[in-house]
Amino acid sequence: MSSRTMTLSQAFAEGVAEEMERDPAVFVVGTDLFIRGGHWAQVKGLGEKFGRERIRDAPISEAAMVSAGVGAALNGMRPIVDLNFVDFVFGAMDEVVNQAAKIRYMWDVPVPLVIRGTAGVAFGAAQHNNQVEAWFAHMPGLFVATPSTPWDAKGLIKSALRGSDPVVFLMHKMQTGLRGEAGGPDDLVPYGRAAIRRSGADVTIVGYSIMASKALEAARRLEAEGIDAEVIDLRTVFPLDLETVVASVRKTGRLVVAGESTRIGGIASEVAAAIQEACFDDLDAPIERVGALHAPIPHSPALFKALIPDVADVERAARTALYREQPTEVPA
Amino acid sequence: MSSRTMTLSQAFAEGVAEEMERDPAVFVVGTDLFIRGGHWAQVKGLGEKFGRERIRDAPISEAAMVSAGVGAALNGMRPIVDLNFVDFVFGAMDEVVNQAAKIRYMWDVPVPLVIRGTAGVAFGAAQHNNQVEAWFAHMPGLFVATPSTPWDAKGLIKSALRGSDPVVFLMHKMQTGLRGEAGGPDDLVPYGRAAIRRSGADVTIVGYSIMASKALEAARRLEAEGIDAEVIDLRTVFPLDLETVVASVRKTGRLVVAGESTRIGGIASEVAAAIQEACFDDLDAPIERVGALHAPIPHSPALFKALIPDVADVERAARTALYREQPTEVPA
Amino acid sequence: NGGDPSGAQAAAATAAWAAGGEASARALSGRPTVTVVAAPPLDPDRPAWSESRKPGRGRRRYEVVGANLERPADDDELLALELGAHDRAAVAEWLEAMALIRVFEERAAPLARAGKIPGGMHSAAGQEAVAVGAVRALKPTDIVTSTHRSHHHSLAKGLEPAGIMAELYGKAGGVLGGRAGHLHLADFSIGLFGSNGIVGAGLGIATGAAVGAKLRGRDQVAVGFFGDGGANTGRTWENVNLAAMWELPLIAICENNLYAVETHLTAVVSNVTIADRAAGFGLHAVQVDGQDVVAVHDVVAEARERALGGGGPTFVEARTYRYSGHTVDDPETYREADEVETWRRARDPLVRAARALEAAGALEQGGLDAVLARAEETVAAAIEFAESSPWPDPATAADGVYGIEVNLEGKP
Amino acid sequence: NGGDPSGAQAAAATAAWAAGGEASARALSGRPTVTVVAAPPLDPDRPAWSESRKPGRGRRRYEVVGANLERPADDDELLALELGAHDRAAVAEWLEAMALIRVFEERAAPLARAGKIPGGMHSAAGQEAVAVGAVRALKPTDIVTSTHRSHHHSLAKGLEPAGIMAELYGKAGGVLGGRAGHLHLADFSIGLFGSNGIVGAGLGIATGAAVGAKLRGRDQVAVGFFGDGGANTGRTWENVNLAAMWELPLIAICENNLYAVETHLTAVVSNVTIADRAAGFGLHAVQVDGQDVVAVHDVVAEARERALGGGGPTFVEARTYRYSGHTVDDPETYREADEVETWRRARDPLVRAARALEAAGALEQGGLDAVLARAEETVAAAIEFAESSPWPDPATAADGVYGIEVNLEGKP
Ligand SMILES: Cc1ncc(C[n+]2csc(CCOP(=O)(O)OP(=O)(O)O)c2C)c(N)n1
Ligand SMILES: Cc1ncc(C[n+]2csc(CCOP(=O)(O)OP(=O)(O)O)c2C)c(N)n1
Ligand SMILES: [Mg+2]
Ligand SMILES: [Mg+2]
Repeated sequence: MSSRTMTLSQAFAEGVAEEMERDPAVFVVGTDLFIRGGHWAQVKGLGEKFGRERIRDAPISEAAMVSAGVGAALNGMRPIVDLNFVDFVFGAMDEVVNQAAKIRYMWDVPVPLVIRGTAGVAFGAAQHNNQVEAWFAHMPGLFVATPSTPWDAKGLIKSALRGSDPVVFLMHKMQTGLRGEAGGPDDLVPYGRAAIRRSGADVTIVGYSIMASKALEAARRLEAEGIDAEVIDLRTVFPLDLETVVASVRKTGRLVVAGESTRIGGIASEVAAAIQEACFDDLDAPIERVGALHAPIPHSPALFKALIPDVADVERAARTALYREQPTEVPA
Repeated sequence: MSSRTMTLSQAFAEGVAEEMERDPAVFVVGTDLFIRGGHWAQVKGLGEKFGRERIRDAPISEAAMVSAGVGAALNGMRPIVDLNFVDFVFGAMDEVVNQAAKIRYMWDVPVPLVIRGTAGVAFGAAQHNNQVEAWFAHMPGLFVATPSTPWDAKGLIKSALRGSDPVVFLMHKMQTGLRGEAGGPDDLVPYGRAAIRRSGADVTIVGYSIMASKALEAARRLEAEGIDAEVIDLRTVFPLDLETVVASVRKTGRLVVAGESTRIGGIASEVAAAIQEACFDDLDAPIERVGALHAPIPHSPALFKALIPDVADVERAARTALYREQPTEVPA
Repeated sequence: NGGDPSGAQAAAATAAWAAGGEASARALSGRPTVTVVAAPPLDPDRPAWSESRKPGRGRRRYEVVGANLERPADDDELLALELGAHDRAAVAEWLEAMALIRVFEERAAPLARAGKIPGGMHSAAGQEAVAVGAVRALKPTDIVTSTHRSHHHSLAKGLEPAGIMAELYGKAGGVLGGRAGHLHLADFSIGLFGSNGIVGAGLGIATGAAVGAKLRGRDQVAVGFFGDGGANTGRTWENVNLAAMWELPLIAICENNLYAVETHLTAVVSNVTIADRAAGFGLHAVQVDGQDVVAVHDVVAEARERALGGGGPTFVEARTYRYSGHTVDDPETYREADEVETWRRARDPLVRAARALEAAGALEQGGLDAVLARAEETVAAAIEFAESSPWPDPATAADGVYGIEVNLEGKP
Repeated sequence: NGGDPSGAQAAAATAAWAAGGEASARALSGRPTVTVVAAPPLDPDRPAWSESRKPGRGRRRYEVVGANLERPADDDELLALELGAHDRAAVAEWLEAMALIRVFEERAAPLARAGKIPGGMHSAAGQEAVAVGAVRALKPTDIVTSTHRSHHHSLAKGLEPAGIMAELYGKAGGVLGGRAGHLHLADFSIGLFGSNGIVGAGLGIATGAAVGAKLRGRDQVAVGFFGDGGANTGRTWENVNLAAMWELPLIAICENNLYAVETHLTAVVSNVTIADRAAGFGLHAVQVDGQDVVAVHDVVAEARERALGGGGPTFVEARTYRYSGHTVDDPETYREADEVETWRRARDPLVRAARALEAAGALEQGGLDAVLARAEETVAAAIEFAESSPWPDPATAADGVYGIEVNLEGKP
């Protein structure tokens, strides 16, 4: 593997460090950052490098952390507010939604702010496994990054730190340690541009965050059955790169959209709704949505694994889209 | 009109009063309730009737109001937390999402709590016109009521106050003064049961809250063009009564779903995604979603009226579903 | 023994405890022991603003500045205010500024009731001295954030009456093209970092702006206004605590006008004052007569010095009163009309300043009328401008949501 | 004059001001005047818990209860605690309860590190006296809410070790079938209204439970635990204020163990104590030695009396210390190992209680070992139960989200 191989968290930290060197306005606010480098090593090593002023530990005051970020952004800074688990954003929701998201529209000024949170389902039970990417995608004024590779984590945080809009940056718990190649100082990843991870002719599988990875794995397995799947990683759930999906569906005529969050009201539904409209005459089968049942996440692994979609669920949905298998209750 | 004709707010207040008389556990917490009866007269007259203990004014502390409601519900009460504008829920989002919504699942106890907020678009600019029904519909553990008639406002609040799950109860700013007939003490309206407001053969128009009313008006106007539209009012956006919509689409073969909130990630997308799957072979045209552009709501009426959908947008979408008109940018 | 007459000592003990050092106030062993953390009275004759002091060392709870901060009694006459060493011409300009606010609010109110100002408005009539006294103690480069009651702060900070009035109308000529309205007035070019429709949120933005000022090493303070009602939201205390911890150049000004919509202060503040709450967070706290423009000015000027001297933030509870209802179409069933009359007669900030200037020979007898007349002209012109300004172009309604091109339709 | 030696007077003045009555502490006219709100020292010899007092009249800032609340110095020997008038057998039972917690945490920690307890755990070793002292001052019908550090509260409230351990394992035999885990232990049948994964949220639920108790006229109090870190969230102060305003039967107990994960108290609390913050909200506040089970018990017992006597809520800052890292796999790079050793040697709550019982002849010399041995047996059985308990049925994963039948699939 290339010398640029590292974990998703390391790639994120590298991107932040590079931008902090480039731009003195960039700083990070959150808890357990300076000594520990964050609970997912997302800013590991930056404390010694940039000092307590720029790697700034705060009291457990999420509302104040985010408002401090918003106000600082309006006064010439480029803050990253690190919320630890994204679940703690609920205590700062007004600051995100009524302030950060709306200020450019109301006041015609840029709000260069990143709100980072660790998302997705893993251990931690109900209150530490909320899925909020669909919420933020529905809220005008925010961008939502959902990287599934180290390359994208670095490229997307760098773009966010050079942009002028608030970005909710979500890193999946199960992927912060994911290893892969990361780009160099100038490898930015744009917002609203999906990546075709695998090209195929039979069925299009769209995913984001961990489901992009699971979709790719499903495609590999489907190959054995002679199913040639095209896999698209949305990379950002807002903006949504619908054009790339449309082009693919025009080719395959079949679509599976996979998200880890509860199906009802999820990103997969938005993609399905838009594509059925744009590709009505191209679709040879209903669009299949892969997602979780409408339930909180329990503590016991024996239980939560039954709620969230896995690779087999994506495979099953693809077969269903190809009329190779009757729909079963998803997730099985 | 019948002697039971009243405004939507009066019907809500009547429902609350009846349940407060029935059940001493019911009480209301919020601001400006006791003297004023709420800024939309939603509990007008209840202060004198039930006293300060049960019509309970609180400091401007939304988080404490909701946690007070959650804890009281767990200790034998049936609180209504009145948040005034639903926009103020952001300051209590953890209490709604991580506490109220998840407690039954985590702890196997009922949480008979109503969180009332005035929603929808009107005057008040960006921070007072958030659309959050899709957020709460995506969050397991919550019910979401979106009445469009006095009858439903009364029937749904009564059901909520006899149920055992947390309900987010949304009343549209432009409809609190809407007049219509209200039911008697025993006319409850169930959750997850849509109402067919008009039956028709050519196209199905689904709406909720104010868009249910606009859909009905659109249907009346379309009649003049010889278009016979069926109008379905969802009444609650969680649970969603998809069965009623499926039955209608099997009949009409065409579907328009209308919500006032921004189209991206809205309830209309969820309905469209589910129906394209269930009715793939029944649909003669793409499902049309009517919604707002992805922008905050501005102060000037000249501007916000251009962002949100009106009756003409629903008509246009219906014609499009009938291939009578090319799609135009919605809203026009 | 456990008796501890000095809060400083207790604070030191706390610090020692936390830091692991010897306790300075260690009690004799053997319980029970009861200690109380207390502060000695200050010399009442020492001026509040002339001595330099360390912030929030806990030695005192908070200062009280002003001749009389009690609510006026029914038979009270107009309370005098003292000009102190201030340049009379400066105070005369403050009076002009207060008069502009008063007239703006009085002329705008009926326009809101008539629907000319969509969605109504919150009038700040009666609270002019807080805005003018505070803002006149700042440099133009300093930052101010405001609340739903935004006109007095905005006018004091230098926003043009015509631009505000047109904004209230929702017209294209408004300072923000009619998008923002009276809830969201802002002009970053003059340091007005927005008025906010969410109670307490403006203080948060001021706190963040103070973070920026500190990290950038700017000679700049941020002032965040909020109300007595705002003193009940958690975000207010999170931000006050953050400012105290980070020693930010923040001045948090609570305009305590006794009411939050129809909720009276005593229904939401228990046994203590709002300044007392603030003192509990360890920053310097002051209670000031908010109807005395000079007192407010002096307290804020001192707070600015303290902040820029590295002394950290200051919390100011300004006791004031609103003459209008919560909104201009508030039925006001929650207070007696003569309560308003008493405040007008005994505490009116314009009349108090005018009387003091007259006494000092800096304003001719009855000179306030001329001042108000000039304000009437300005406001009349502002209304004229708003009336004649065109409506914004509906085609622009969705512009500027993002800094880059984005599909806002959800359709490919 | 403006000098005001009595907080009570100042509070009265505030009330008078707010109510519009004559001011009791009106200053002489002519400014400047400086007043300070202060409280006189209490008689150090008066027992903290024997006198009845009105809550939060502002007369004092807060009480300090305990022989020595300072952090131990390196050379400190074990600090004695006094049994006072307590029945020795009762205190001996408290020691048993504390020993069970200590052993439970020490045996569970390696199981968490080994992955037997999915997601790890937060150990409360070192904080036993706060949980046991507080809960033993309550009636079984009283309500307790806990935090992410939940085992000591849960065990003290009477949750069975086996049911807890199986819950931590995520097994079907857990008190909540493995759904809740160590972050969300609860048992409403014994008044344990949940441990909460969100900092400060448990206090909110206790506040609401206290509302219910009050409205239903129940002879019941609610105790909400949270940490020093929790004293920084806005929701904590919103709830404290609400409880003070509504005079709720709430006891808010802040377990100040000096650290929030790796953030030291002094990095987030400025110049004041946490009890000082609370006093600013006008409710009765006490600071107590959290390593003295008797002192904690007495303070909470008094608070319960106060609450049920209509005296309103009490805020308790219990100064304690955690022996483990934040989680049991915390690298603990933020503190010296000998800091932990010093606390164990000089302040251990079990040893202190044992020594006092020995001195009183209620425990034989070295009797703590026998107590711990009994706890070992109980915990060993609990682990055995957890190990042998089956996994929950995956088919039940989505059961019980709602009280009625609902389509959870989003497909008709
Ligand atoms: C978070 C939040 N809750 C409630 C409201 C509704 N509201 C607007 S102004 C107001 C009263 C504010 O009172 P105060 O802070 O004393 O300011 P004043 O109106 O007296 O200037 C309330 C409750 C709001 N805007 N934001
Ligand atoms: C709202 C919120 N923010 C952050 C966290 C992450 N977190 C869990 S425990 C903890 C530290 C809490 O410290 P403290 O309140 O002192 O309790 P202790 O761990 O010392 O018992 C933090 C920051 C959380 N659970 N909830
Ligand atoms: Mg007020
Ligand atoms: Mg702690």
